[in-house]
Amino acid sequence: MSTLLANFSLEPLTAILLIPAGSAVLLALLPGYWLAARCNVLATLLTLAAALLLLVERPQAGTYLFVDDLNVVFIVLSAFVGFTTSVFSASYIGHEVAINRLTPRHLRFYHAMYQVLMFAMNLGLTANNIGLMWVAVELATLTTVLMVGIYRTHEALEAAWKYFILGSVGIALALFGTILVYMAARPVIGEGHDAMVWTALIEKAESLSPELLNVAFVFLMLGYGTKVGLAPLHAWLPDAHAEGPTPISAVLSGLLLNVALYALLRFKMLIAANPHAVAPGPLMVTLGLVSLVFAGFMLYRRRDIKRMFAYSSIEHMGIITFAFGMGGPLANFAGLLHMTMHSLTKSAIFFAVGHVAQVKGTQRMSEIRGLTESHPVLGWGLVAGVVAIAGFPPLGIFMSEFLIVSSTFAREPLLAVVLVFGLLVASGALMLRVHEIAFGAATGGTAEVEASYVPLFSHLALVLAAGIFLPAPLVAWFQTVARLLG
Amino acid sequence: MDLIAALAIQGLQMALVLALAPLLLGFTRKVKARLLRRRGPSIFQPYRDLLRLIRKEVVLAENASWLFRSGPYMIFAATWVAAALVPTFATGLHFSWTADLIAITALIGTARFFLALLGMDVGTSFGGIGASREMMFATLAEPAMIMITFTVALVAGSTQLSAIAQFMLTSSSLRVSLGLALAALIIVALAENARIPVDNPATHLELTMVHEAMLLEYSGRHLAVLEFAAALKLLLYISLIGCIFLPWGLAQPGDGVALYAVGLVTYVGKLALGGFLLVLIETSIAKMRVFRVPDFLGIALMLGLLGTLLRFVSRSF
Amino acid sequence: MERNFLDIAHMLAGGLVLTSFMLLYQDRMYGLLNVFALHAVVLSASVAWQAYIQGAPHLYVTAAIALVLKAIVIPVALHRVVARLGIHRTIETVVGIGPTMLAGMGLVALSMVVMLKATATADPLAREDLAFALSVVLLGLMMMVTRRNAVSQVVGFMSMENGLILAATGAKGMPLVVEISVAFSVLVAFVVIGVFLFRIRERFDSVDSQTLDDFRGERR
Amino acid sequence: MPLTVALWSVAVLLSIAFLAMMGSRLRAASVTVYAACLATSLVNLISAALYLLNDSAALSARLPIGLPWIGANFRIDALAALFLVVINLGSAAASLFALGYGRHETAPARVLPFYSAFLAGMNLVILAGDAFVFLVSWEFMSLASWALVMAHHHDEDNRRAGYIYIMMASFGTLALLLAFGLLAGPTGNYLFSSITGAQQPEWLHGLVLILVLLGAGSKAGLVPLHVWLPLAHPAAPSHVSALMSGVMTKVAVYAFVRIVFDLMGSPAWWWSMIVLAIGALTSVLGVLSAMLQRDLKRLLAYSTIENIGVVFLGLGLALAFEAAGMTAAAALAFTAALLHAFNHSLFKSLLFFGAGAILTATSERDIEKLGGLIQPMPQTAFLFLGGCLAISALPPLNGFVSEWLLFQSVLTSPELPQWSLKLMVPAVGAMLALSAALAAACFVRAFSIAFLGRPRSTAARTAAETDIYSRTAMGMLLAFCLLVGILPGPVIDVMAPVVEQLVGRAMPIQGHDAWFSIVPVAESRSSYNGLLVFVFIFLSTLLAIQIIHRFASRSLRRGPAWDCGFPDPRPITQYTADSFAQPVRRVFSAVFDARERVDMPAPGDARPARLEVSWRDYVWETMYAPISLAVQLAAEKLNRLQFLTIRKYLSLVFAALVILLLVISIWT
Repeated sequence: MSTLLANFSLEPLTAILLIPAGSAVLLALLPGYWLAARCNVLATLLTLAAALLLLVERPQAGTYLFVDDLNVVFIVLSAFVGFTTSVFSASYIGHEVAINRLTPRHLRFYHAMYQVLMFAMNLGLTANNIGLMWVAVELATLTTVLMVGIYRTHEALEAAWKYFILGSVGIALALFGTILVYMAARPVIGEGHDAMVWTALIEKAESLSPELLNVAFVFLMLGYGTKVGLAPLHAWLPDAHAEGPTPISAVLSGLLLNVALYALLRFKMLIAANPHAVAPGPLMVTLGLVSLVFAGFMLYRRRDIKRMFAYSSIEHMGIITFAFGMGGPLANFAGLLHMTMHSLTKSAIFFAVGHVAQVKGTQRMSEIRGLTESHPVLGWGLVAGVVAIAGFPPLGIFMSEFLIVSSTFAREPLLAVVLVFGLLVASGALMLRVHEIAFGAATGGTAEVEASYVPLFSHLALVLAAGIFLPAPLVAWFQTVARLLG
Repeated sequence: MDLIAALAIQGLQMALVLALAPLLLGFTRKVKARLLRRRGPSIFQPYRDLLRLIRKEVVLAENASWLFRSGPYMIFAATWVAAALVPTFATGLHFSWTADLIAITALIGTARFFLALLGMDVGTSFGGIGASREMMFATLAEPAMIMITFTVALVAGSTQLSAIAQFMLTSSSLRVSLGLALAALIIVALAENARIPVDNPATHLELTMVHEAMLLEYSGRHLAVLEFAAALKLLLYISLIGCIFLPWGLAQPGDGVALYAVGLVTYVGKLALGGFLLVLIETSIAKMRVFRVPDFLGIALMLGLLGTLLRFVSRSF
Repeated sequence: MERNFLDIAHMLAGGLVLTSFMLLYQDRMYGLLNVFALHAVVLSASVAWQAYIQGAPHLYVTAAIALVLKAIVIPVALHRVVARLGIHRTIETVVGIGPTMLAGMGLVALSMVVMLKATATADPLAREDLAFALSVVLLGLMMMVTRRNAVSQVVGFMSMENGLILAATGAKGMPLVVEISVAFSVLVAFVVIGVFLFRIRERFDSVDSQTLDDFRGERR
Repeated sequence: MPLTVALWSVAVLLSIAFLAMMGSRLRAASVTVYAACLATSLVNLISAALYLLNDSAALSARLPIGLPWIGANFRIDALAALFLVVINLGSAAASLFALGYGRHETAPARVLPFYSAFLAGMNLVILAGDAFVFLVSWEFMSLASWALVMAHHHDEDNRRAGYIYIMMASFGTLALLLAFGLLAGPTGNYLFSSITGAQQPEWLHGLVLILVLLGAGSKAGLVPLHVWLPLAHPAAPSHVSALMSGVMTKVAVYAFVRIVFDLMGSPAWWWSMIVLAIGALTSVLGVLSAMLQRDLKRLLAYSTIENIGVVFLGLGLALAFEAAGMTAAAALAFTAALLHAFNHSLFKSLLFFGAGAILTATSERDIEKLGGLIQPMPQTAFLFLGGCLAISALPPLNGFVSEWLLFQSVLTSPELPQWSLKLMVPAVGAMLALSAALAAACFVRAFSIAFLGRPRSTAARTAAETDIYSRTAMGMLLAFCLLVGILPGPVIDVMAPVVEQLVGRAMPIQGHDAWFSIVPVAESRSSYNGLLVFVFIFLSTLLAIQIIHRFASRSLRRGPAWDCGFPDPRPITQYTADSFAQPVRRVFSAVFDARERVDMPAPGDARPARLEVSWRDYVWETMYAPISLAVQLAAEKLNRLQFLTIRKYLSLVFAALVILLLVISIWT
């Protein structure tokens, strides 16, 4: 495979960018739904293949693109989740077209935007130039804004508009932060491109002016923090998830939040490498705990199933930010592991929720009862997903929560108690809702789900496997990055 | 050679206990009649009653189960074993090591457990009254009995009755905790044997009887066995008080036949004294309302607990 | 010669902050759009002057883009939108003009303190530029927060982006990619806003974001 | 060897679970699953017992799964082997019982896979060698039992019970997680072997004790954390409730013993104050609540709480003696606690099997609607009666032996140096005696209302004896109860290595006494011979029967019940469960604020008279209701943040930015 690509002079790194971009253009022209969906799946499959190749032979760090221990895992993860979501979206959109909530004209726009989103995320992950990373995240935001508004209902428009305004403000702050980083780097590295190249920045990090880095990190934290969905800046996330098509919610929750947090981690590495700069820990810890406890309580009053799981994403992003805020090799390793597990589990849950919404014809939880009765496989899949996200062993998320809580309690007992309180409140709400949805006498439609459950159960299988056994190379990568993160 | 002698003495004790139980009952009824200025039946009347009952026909209720018919023997056996374990005329008998005071209390508990079940078996409301009240008394009497055991065991350093009796024989000092234990034991004895302040043994007045209510459905040989068990229980409590608090005259293991005879005589004397005192108490107090009895038994529990606390606090009490 | 170059750059950046204050002061829709056009003109002037000082020709391109798009095309389009939607009467602010101006003062003071302390080592021109840019950004953000009308919010957003362009040009030698991206975002913003405003107009017959809020998720 | 056998049996159980998930539709699925579980449990039981009997040296194994850098560690030592025996004996009995009981299961697909997963989880907890494996298997056990509690999910109370159970379980796990976090320290050495070695400050161990009491205590059912137990245990199918009550609570006891006695080494004296207080409170409150219940399985669940209180009493005494350096007394108390835990797993499973048998025969759990079951189901009645005798701690069965040992250990405590303990131990002894007496009253009530008297409903009238498997399972357990009751000496000697390992000294060897009597401290102090007591009772019963049958008349006549001349065959005239409990309820009314309201209609008014009995569960009202109210209130208040306008959300972002800038400018 790599020789094939090589003689096409297509390095895997450039391949994961060109394939989505090219297929976006192609899909914009393809009229029919059936062909477009298959093409979309094929494109994401090729991207996944290219990403897997990156695991084998890692290219040199260029000025614009580079691959290191941190982003290789997230590239493969987003390629894999992108592929499984495209398989899910093929059947989901097929059903949406059947009940003509979406006209064929939309589909061309939808598939093109899907691939543009993939391109933007891959670009964001591999960008070595912090300006290029900003543009990629901005592009990803704009595509998801358009996708959220695709249904043209009142709520969808309101959600998209809110997402656009808050997203743009966030991105503007992030840009200001990037400019400040450039200003800090200019006297040390000199003007022009190489003051924006991350690999150069990380080497010279000690000599950058600490005060400017502190202010920059505040703007970056608030800017990219809005894209991560942390508590005071989260307002766009629940409505964007609830009103957009479910595949987009899966990708949004599973990948886009990770890409934004990945960008934040890049800057945290810079700050961590500079001893004089003020430690970013307390800021991230406070934001993380506030999001965790806030989202935990917001879960109780939710009526829409997708909005509930959106708040669960805010909660988990809070836990991850808290872990990185605590710092130390153990907590950072747990944070990275939690990011991976959360994106796999949350996208699996959204697959299940997508099927449930289509079969039961509604997203209101009060109208869904007895799912394990009417659709046993789907019902138990959703229960397994929720049990995983609530942090029950033997699934993967428990391992990261185990490491975070136990390492925190030994250092900061009070923080750990608040963390445990948040976890308990959140899992209380999630289990309460699952009890209502999955058990009791079955109500609503009992039509069989014609889509395949492969994406849903492949994710859950991966999470279960990770809960029991972590492959050695993955552990090695995470440990090196954990030390780097400081 | 001495093994056979020891077994013979143990057998003598078991037979003695059987023989004296109805006699004790007859004696108490005789003394009670005398105190009430009546002649009263002869002291051997209980023997005649038992023989009469044995020869009478048994009338069973339709829905009486196998438990109803086998229960009485179980109760009689448990009470008889418990009574035989309490030293009467001699300490250190061959089988005295099989069970201590706690085990004897528990054996009485087993007997009471079965008695309550028999009361409920036929499903009559009077059986229910008797069983529920008996169990309510038990919930307070048994802890009181355990507290008394603790006090006595802490004083004597052992829960074996023979060891306690030998300790009481040797050290003659009067102790406050022992006094409390004696008072508590008397209260528990009255409650357990359904004597006057708690329950009237003589009456068949439906609403007041507790012990009798459980035996209501019984007739013939089963009733005889149960009456015998009740008599044995009375004898057990009196010989228990005698053995712990009036240990004089108990023969030591390995003494001559004369000392055993002296032990026997003093034991019979103790029974007579106990019977007389019991009748004195009965004729001087009126029967309590049912829900005054928990407070009465509560006093016993508090006395026992106080005694134990005093022993825990320091050696001298 | 060097001295008055810096003074002119300071004057222009200060002028931009002043125009932001004028934006806060407006309570008529048309007035708002005209002041926004002025805001864009001052921005392009300062960018052009920066280009002249730093001798970086690409900055002239940015100045031109800012001038054409932000000073002419967008105000005219928004003007027509406002006319068609018939919302040119008053803009009701949330807090009232007086307090917003005071808050604006506070924000400028805050950005001065933060920026000057942070950039103690950098050269004086960049320090001033960043301080003014931050205050324009904060004023733009405050405008979005204190206005109820969707169009005025968009204008606030655009003025914030002008602050960003000022900051970007102030950072000497920043690669062109940033300028294009800022322009790119302005372009898309215009397209999206236009599309949305028309669609919103279709759906709700008004642009007041008050009615928009009735359709927040799970409201019914 | 036993460790590999145990691990392989866990693997087999998990594969059974997986296969059961696939093939639960098959007709013979339930029989094959239960038979396979029975076989695996027996194999595990025998290997653990053999290990315990001979050398019982600690063995450990490491698998490359689990936490990446320390792998998954498994360990078996004397303590683990003893609890493996308890668990596998209980699961073997439950599987045997389920062979018959399982046929009536309405939704086998929801019970079979989780049943063997539950067994695997329990075994794994015992074998765990490091904190991560321990907590994963602990929570996996809770998850499997939660799924079993939700098996009959159509019933609203079962769902509510399932929810409360899973929440208490995750609370317990998080408490244990914090405890292990403290023990492992910031570097995160989660291995049990390295934790025992580590030197840690005194206050840290105190805090860990509190956390372990919260964690293991909530699973065992100690009083403030017991509310889920009477809801969840009855909701599960009977053989699972037997496992949950009889065996899972013992896993919780194992967790407490492993962490407090093994990992934390020398205790401080004030630890025993807390454990004794909680144990005493649990035992009395548990049995008093059991006295008020009408649902048979809830009654048994509350009585589990009482017995767990007694076990923790023993453990508290052991802690007190160990802190005071009195190792002989500590060994006695610790052996009493372990023996009571073992006994409880036997007779509680037996009683739950009885309840299951009644449930299949009458599909009724409320004893008010039963009555007279001794006629149609004589053998079940006999076995249930045996269970009731054992749990009421009456000789010659096993309940009395552990109770007797506990009383002996209370008697050895005047030498304790601390004044507060001197005053506390007698009170604890009194409460222990009170709870034993109340247990007897409670089970007289349960047995007599359910089995004796006349049937109160058609279901009770048309009941039929249960199948052979159930009765053999119950018979086996009753035989074990009798065996332990008669020959306690050998059982205590088997436990000696466990006590030696954890308390430093074992009880004196009981084996060499000729007549198998047990002598806890010294010959002179006290001894008890179960065998002779049983033989004496048996002989004297035979003697009495022989004498009576030789001399007495043999004639027997059936007639209507005498009932003092008011023969009324209607079952309504019988005593009911509430009326039987009325005297005890009135005596202890303060505990539950029990009130009786009689509504007597005026003469001539045709309205029926009504007697309403009401009591309050103070623990629920003072602890759990406020917490859930507070959470709902907070959720309500915060919910408004979902419905703000875009402008308000922007002001949130703006405020955050301004505040952070202020902080940065002030701080640096």
